[in-house]
Amino acid sequence: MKTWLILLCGLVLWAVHFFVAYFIGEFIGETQGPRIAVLGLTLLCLAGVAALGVLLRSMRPEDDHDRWRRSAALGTLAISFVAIFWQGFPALFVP
Amino acid sequence: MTSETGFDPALYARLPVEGPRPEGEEEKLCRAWSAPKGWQHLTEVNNQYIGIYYVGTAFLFFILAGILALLMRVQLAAPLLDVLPQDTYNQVFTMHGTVMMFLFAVPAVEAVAVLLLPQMLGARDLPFPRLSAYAFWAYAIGGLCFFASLFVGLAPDGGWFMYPPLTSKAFSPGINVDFWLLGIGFIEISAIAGAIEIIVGVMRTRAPGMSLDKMPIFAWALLVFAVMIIIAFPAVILSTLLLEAERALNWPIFDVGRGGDPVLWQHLFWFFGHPEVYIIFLPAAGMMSMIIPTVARTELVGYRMIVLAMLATGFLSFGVWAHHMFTTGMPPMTTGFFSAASMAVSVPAGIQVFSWIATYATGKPRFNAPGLFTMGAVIVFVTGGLTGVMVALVPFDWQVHDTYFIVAHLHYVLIGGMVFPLFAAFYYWIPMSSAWPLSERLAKWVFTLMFAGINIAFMPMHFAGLMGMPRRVYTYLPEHGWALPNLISTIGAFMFAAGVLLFVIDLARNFRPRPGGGSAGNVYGAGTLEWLPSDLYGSRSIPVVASREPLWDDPALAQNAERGGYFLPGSVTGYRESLVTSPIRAEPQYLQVLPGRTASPFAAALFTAGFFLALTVQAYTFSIASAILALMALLRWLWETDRHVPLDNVDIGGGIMVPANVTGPMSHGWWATITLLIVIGMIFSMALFGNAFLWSNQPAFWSQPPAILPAFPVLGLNLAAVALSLGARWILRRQRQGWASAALIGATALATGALVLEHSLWRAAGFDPEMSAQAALAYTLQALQMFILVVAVLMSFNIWARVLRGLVTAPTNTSVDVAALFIAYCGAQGFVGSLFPRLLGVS
Amino acid sequence: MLRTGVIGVIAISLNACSPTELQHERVDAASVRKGREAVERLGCGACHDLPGIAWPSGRVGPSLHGFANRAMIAGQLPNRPDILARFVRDAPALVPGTAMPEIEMTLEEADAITAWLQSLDES
Amino acid sequence: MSPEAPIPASTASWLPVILDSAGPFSQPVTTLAWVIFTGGFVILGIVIAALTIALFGSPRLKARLGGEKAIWIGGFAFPVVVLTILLIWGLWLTSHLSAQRITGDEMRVRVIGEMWWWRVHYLDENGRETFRDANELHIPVGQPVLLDLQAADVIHSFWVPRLAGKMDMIPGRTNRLLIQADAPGVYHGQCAEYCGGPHALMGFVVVAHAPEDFARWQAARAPAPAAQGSAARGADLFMSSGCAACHTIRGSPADGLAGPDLTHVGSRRSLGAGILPNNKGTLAGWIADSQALKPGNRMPAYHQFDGEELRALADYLASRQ
Repeated sequence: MKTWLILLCGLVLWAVHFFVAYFIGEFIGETQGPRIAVLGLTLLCLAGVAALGVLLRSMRPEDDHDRWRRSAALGTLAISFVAIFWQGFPALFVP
Repeated sequence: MTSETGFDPALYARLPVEGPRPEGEEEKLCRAWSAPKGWQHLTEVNNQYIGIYYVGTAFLFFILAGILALLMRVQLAAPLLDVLPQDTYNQVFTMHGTVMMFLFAVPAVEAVAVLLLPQMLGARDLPFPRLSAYAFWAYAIGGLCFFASLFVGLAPDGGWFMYPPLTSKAFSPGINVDFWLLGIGFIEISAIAGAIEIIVGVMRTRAPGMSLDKMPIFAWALLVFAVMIIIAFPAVILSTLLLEAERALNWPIFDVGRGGDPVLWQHLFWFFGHPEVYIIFLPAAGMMSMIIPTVARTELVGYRMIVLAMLATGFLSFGVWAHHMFTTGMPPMTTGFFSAASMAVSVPAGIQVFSWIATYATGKPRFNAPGLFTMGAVIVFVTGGLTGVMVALVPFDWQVHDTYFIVAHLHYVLIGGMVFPLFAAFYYWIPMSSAWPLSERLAKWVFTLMFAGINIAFMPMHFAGLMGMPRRVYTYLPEHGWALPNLISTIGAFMFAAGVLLFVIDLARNFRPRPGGGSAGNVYGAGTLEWLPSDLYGSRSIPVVASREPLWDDPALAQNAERGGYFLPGSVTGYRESLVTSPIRAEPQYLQVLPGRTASPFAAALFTAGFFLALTVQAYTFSIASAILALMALLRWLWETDRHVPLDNVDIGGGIMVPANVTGPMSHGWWATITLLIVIGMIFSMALFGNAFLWSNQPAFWSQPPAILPAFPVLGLNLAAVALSLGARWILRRQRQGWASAALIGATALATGALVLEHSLWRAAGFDPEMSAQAALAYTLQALQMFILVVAVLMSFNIWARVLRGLVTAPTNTSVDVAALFIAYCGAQGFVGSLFPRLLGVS
Repeated sequence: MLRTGVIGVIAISLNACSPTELQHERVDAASVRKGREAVERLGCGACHDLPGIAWPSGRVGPSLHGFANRAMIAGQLPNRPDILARFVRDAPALVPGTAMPEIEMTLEEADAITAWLQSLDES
Repeated sequence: MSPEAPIPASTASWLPVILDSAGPFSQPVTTLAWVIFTGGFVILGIVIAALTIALFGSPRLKARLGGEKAIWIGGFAFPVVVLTILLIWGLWLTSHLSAQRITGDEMRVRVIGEMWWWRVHYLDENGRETFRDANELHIPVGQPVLLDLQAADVIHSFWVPRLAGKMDMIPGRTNRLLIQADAPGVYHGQCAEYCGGPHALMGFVVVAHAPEDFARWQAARAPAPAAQGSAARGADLFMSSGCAACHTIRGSPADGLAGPDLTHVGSRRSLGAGILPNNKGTLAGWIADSQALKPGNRMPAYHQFDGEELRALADYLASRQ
């Protein structure tokens, strides 16, 4: 379980961000309020990814498998960061 | 070195065991894994047979759907031709898409998985061989009958996406659409069965030492693939159920006149439909990542990046479904989320492409048949990927959506991302199961024709699309100037077909299937376990894996494995058996006894297919008879599971002892049940989404749902069911088998009572399923609950019967674990299913 | 009414008839091309199956394949350019019971269409 | 006869229609398209060059490509930069072009997709219907037109490539689309969502007039005067043969709603939903056997008329200007 949490944490954050943003758009609407909510959520999730990055870097791997796990997880965090970042754009650039 | 299960990895040093093997060991192994004769081929469950049948059938559907494509290309070669009349054309294009997606692409990769995965992982077979056999037979029988509907003019004609209301009873009164809904629904079951098999197989049957970071990349790809199927396919299962309910029972889920919404179908369909593209692409990318290192004679560059790219694809692809719906009038910010996710998902694809290029650059690439196809695949796939980024831009998509530009885009992606890799895989792995490899000389021709063919066929379609040619048109008027690009496309299509034909000829000349030996062997000099010398049982012994390319890093490995120096060199129990290992670090956990030949999967598949087909043509008596026979076959199958082995600990090699009987969260049965529950849970969640969607989109038709307070008994009964069924495991621990089975039956009864009460509450509140989509969806939740409760009843009485026959071991037992888990889930689903629709009040 | 029309036309054709004139004249390529364009623009294919024109392709009127080799227009009038040019513009004036309406076109267009029809030689 | 100045039948250039924009709601997409096509070719070139180097390059060049750093640059950093720019551009355009940017000054028309033709209702500024037409949309040049898009049966999609992107017509919903033409002309459109049967033959035309011509065209939308001569006979046949059960002709007893409104059928540029030229000949051909011209359409072939009756009907319809 721990391995999967480490490998997927960034992507899970992305999924949370995406689906919450989608549900806000689909079920609440696109007025100013929801827009700001999406932007806030984006900042929160980006901060979350950054925090996870710091946490992962501070972990001391014991063997090859752990080292591999850590570097792959950092990679998924990088992709998740970009994806969440982009996901915030619609709230910013679609006035 | 850390350990996951308490197993000491230092024990691996004992292997390989030197010295001669005991007398009769190999004979015992061969006896357990004997080859089928005559009719036994229908009852064989060994993956080496099922895998070959499976790949062959999928390829047959590729050819059939390809022939349909050629017919369409002939019709469109010039304006206003009359080769295919309008209604025939509409059936043909629907079938081309449907067959390629559902009967070729997904089954083909599952087929390759069934054939290759055990060998690649060093397992004797997948953990549920009968499930693979069932999945195959269901698919083959169902698929062929489905295809045959074309010959009687009853093939579906609503497009592979089947949008209502065109596919509703009002506009498609014939049974054509029912063929699609029931046929595809049935084939999905087969795909999901295969996916469960693959997940548990990859997680639990890897050779000892094959930790996640040493897993062949194809196994990674299939793991992500199978998890995606588990999450995505329930959406299409639910949507086909809903549409069939609308057609057969007049439940107006997509009917705007009674509060339904056709856009709900689009959400559900594309929630499956877009991940589907990555579901198809990922395994093929996994094949590419296996083949390219061998072709380039070096290890894969960026292994971990490919893994993370696949994981990222698995997630991101679930955020892109509505990019098929940019023109439905979705509000701009929401389209933006999907546009952003569609951009994001191209990043992992880019990582994989550059990993392949880096691998070529590191090694010394050979231009043999698999090499050529992988190189061609890179170019074609990148072209399709670039147009994919273009259509992710909402304003550009507004123009090219539903035009031939999209037809060009998707064929570049699917041919570059799936068909070319699959052909590379055919050339690469055929020597593993055939006495001879395919001809390298002909391969050059096959590749040239196919590569030129795809570009000549599909490049002009970009232009036709830009010129305004919509998709799914059976003809076009000369005045638009679409004649020239269409004529060129037709020529290209026939070149592609000529390439495939040449391949088929080569296949007929050189392919001599040899399950288990007598094969051409490792002709390309690959480094992974599937190239170990093998027989029907796979490798003679299961090696310890210390690297990603064990055959390259330990030249003596093949010889030592063949000699029987590693794990399980014989059969301890005399049955077929395999080793179950831990999910992360693949430490040996227990010995699994595999089932041998049995007719029940074939019979179950045959009668399930009979059930669905008879339902389609409204032969209800025959349908019910088939259902009963299918059920009997399934029960017989169920009865044979969970055999107790009268051994506690067995020596699997080098004096390493593992148990032969394991229950609870460690067992593979538990894992499969969890996976199955995720599938059911996804179907259920999608139905909840449908509820919320209609509540938000059709408020004018929404009535106040029944109150929550009167539903408290329903909620309470369901919670009690959860507690009681989980309690059954606790009771069993006290050696009281009878009481445990009684608890399970009781829990089922409580949940059933809750459902009956729930139903009467909705009835009492005046809701009728034909009245409104809201009511229809509420009753859909109850119908889903009823369906799983029927299964729960069967399970709990099965436990009771097993108790009576003394088959239930105490203090723990896998059958009881599985049933308890399932029935507890039923209670939980009943709870949520009762609460949720009541929360969606009139605002 | 019908009878007088037919008789009149027959009379005209008898007067003008001579074997050499049954050979149609050499029509110049430019007017054939113009005629073909006019036929496409007017949509004559809505009723007739026309050689070389895929669309439209109706079945209400007779097929016009090899029209130059036909002896009669609408089974009643001699197939001569001058009559044909009048017929394509205003068929009911020559054949009162016909289903073919008068079609709005210029005299040049009528001549061009005649030229095109006369070029449909399948012998 | 017709009050407006002649309109060029086609103002199209040699370019494919999507790249041949004729108004402000398609022009920015055309610009975007040219940029992404150029960029796409360049990137494809780079990938092919990289592949070529990987396969045939000198060891020095190959070494540069053969590592995780190259993957990070080519597969991650580069796409992220390019896609960030594209995404912002795309999102900005989405909002700029979408019908949410309505000012209220637009001319308004409701277009309803039918199997397999188009109902066109012209609306006043309050959204009330002024008059009806079918299969043809007349708009003034240089003025945005707001379309309310609906569907009567199944899903259709409204698409005039030279004027704007497409928008689906979905039962139970009203989608909105802005279009505008900058020059007088005839712009072809086509249903873009598969709607069964003869979906391929569901076209229509947008006719853009100079503003003063448009005003004249609008003023001329009164029903044509009662028919004379052969056309009067046609009118009787029209009423007595069942045509009136499906078609409306304002100013006459015909008030059927199943088929296109024929009040002004004689002035339309096309027949059969944008697929045939319109004159007495094609009218007669369509009435007698529309199934040969557009198989599967909802109008049966009328075999019962003799030649004169058919011509009378065609005369009558052609006179409905």
